[in-house]
Amino acid sequence: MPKNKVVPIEEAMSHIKSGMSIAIGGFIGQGDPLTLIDHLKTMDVGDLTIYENDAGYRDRGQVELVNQGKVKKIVASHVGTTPDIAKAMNEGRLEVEATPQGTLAEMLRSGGAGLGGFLTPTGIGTVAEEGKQIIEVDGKPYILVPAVRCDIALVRAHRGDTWGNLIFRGTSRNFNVPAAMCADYVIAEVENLYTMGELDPEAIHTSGIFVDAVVRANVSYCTVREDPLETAVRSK
Amino acid sequence: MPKNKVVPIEEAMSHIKSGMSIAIGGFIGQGDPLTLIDHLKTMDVGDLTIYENDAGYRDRGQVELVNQGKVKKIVASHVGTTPDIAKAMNEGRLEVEATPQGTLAEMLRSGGAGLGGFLTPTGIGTVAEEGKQIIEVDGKPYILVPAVRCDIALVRAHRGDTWGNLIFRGTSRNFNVPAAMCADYVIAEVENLYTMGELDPEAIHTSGIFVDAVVRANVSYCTVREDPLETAVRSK
Amino acid sequence: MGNAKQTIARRAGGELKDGQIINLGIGLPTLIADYVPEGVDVVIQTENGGIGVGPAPAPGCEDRDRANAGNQPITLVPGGSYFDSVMSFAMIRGGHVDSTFLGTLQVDEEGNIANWVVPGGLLAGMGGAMDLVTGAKIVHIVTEHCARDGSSKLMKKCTFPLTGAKEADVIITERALFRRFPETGWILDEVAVGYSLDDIADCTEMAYTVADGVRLDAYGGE
Amino acid sequence: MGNAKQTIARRAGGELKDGQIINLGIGLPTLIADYVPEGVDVVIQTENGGIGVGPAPAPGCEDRDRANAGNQPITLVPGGSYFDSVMSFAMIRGGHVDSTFLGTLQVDEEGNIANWVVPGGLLAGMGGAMDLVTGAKIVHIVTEHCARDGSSKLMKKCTFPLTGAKEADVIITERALFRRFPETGWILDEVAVGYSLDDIADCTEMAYTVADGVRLDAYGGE
Repeated sequence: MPKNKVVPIEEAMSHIKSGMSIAIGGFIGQGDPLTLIDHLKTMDVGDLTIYENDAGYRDRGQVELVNQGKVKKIVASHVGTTPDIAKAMNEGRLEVEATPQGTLAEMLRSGGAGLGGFLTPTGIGTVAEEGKQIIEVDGKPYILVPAVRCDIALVRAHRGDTWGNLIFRGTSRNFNVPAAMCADYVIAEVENLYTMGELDPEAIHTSGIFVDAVVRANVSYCTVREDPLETAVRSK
Repeated sequence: MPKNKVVPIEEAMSHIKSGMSIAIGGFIGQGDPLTLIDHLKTMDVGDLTIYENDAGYRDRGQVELVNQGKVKKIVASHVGTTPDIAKAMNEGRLEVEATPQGTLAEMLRSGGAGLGGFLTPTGIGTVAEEGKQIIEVDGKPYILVPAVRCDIALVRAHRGDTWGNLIFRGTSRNFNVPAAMCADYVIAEVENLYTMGELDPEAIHTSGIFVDAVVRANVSYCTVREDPLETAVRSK
Repeated sequence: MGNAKQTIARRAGGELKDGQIINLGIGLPTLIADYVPEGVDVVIQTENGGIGVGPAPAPGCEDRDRANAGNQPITLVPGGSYFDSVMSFAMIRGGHVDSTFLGTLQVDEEGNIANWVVPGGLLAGMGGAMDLVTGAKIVHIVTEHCARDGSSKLMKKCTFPLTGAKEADVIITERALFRRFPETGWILDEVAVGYSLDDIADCTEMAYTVADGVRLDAYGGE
Repeated sequence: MGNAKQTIARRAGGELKDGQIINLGIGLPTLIADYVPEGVDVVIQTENGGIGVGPAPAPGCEDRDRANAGNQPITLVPGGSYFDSVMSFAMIRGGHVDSTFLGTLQVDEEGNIANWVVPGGLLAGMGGAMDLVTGAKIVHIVTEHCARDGSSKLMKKCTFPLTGAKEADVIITERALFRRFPETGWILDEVAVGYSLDDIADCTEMAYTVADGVRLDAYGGE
């Protein structure tokens, strides 16, 4: 029987240390792991490198960590939805590495899948080529993009079981799937927690094999609350 | 509204011509598209190159096409479950290119995802290196595997809708997913056909975006028959 | 006639073919969904993870987990589905999206597109645009013909960092429609009602050829 | 004591740690599932697309869509799930599987493994074995000590085409258990009851060091 990975948020988050790399799921607020980010705001860590699609939405999300001075570098496809990021960059407080969205998703997935990297046609003839090796296959040029492994991943799921099987909802799936694959320690906040066997084994989006710790999402961040059955696990 | 792609099997299969490359889903009988293979047996085509995990199970599946002399080459991870394949190889009637299972799955997926290829550590120091470029990333050697695009893909699904959204069942999902991504013309045989909107949009394994034609699976190959609602489409 | 953006979106809608899979960029391109011609069914993919995007939800029915790449609430039509970002860009990069419609800062004679950053300006990032122009079978640039300072956005050579090299296939402005073919370069196919061939020549910096059968007074005159 | 295969499977079961994700090869390794020690919970991944493999179904309850990589019918325990081959090998290659147990034709001093083809013999193919030995954190080789002709399978250098280079971490035969560390090479840790250190030396071609605390009369004597 798979193990119960539900732990207090303090215990899960204590794996995060200064200088680490963190992959964060979500897409401008859709599926952002806000419970975990809120907790990270209370922690005394810094010098973080974050891989994510964006920095949150308006003044909410990863941008809050940047404003606290915890973040050294962001690797993202787009930070235009969080005006404070531009300010932090201009003031030299933050480095941002802009990466095409599909390339970023594939970088994390490749790291999680044990690949060394992949060849993408995206960005040929643009700045995305800079510092990258170009390799021809069948006469067509591709950019060799190295895979990325992170120390930590933070994700949010609509449903999860105690082993860390995750089901996302709607467009909140996005970067939560590759983020959950690519890290040595993966923390999932789940909006609705189930015991093992309650989720359809044909419909799991992220297998518990990738997840190390499961915590409950803050109720105020839950989009749809399901009737929580009174099980031993869920009443913890 | 997405289009209805349900067509007679003759129409779908008429896209297959001699000399083409075909990706076939399934794993030693689990999810093999036997309805489409049966139809292919009746067609006057040859010189085919097939990408698949295996050649079927015992005397059933793709091995039947080999015995008919239709297949020039098989790229597979394992053909040991179909004794006739060894015979065809020994008699010089068939070329088999053995490829690690994970590499094969990733080759097809990469082709479908528009990548030029990927770097895998699998097979370093073995014959899998032969004829391949070795690339180091962070001091570790990887084999550069070019992506594969096929002319045709044949897959089988447990459930499908008329646009070609597919849901597989159990371990029959296997190579059906990457096969359905990598080809210019993708034919899906579905065991249980639904109208659009009847399948859960959160639980689709293969989006209809990848599928070109939907045909009904032969009833005798259906593992679980669901009560077919009498809708206009399904009574066709 | 409405304003320039509506004019562009309406003409762009006329480019849609029945059964196509399309992706609409943020801003002006999103308006194209309102101009899908009668009898044409298209399937809209949104790169943050949905296909079969339908009408906006009724007020009060918005759902934080159902939105497009611009964070606007969406619904799905029957047959639509959700997926993750890896799968989304497998679709896009893999050529499974027939057509993308994107705004731009600049587009040039070679079909180069620059739409993600102004040198010295604030960095936002390219989002999914680089993958979209690389992967979509047809890349439609939908843009006002000139920048705010009156200079042509249809340039000899882009001066801003590129989004994609030689990827633009069609340019639709409020004044004209151009199509690019490898052998010919840009062909002027249509001139909108209210503009002359000379008007277009005056406000277009990039080289182009006027089509033999160029359509004048185009874009529907009503 | 049962036959050699059961002896090997039972000792291999003793290697399992609570909470591990394991993958069992076809044949002998599959038997290990019967020897998971009391109080140890492991999660079995099958590379054709399942995790949380449980007991075989009751006779008559087999299902063609629920089988392992050897086509034997399976069930899943609560919490198990299904996935496709791409995801399965992302798990395996990505190091998410803790341990794999594989049979072999040959294994050698450097930890090279040859288990997929005999030169001049019929080609079957490597299946998922190359990915498994590359990706799993610990590679257990479970094999009879000697081939049918009496020659040692634990060789100086593999002569058959390799499955993986320097990937073997543990060898478990019916006679002995060896562990390999980068600095030391193979260490003989246990000698099964009924064999002496000399017996092992006689039937082992590869070089190894006898552990200071080597356990004799091991493998449980009952």
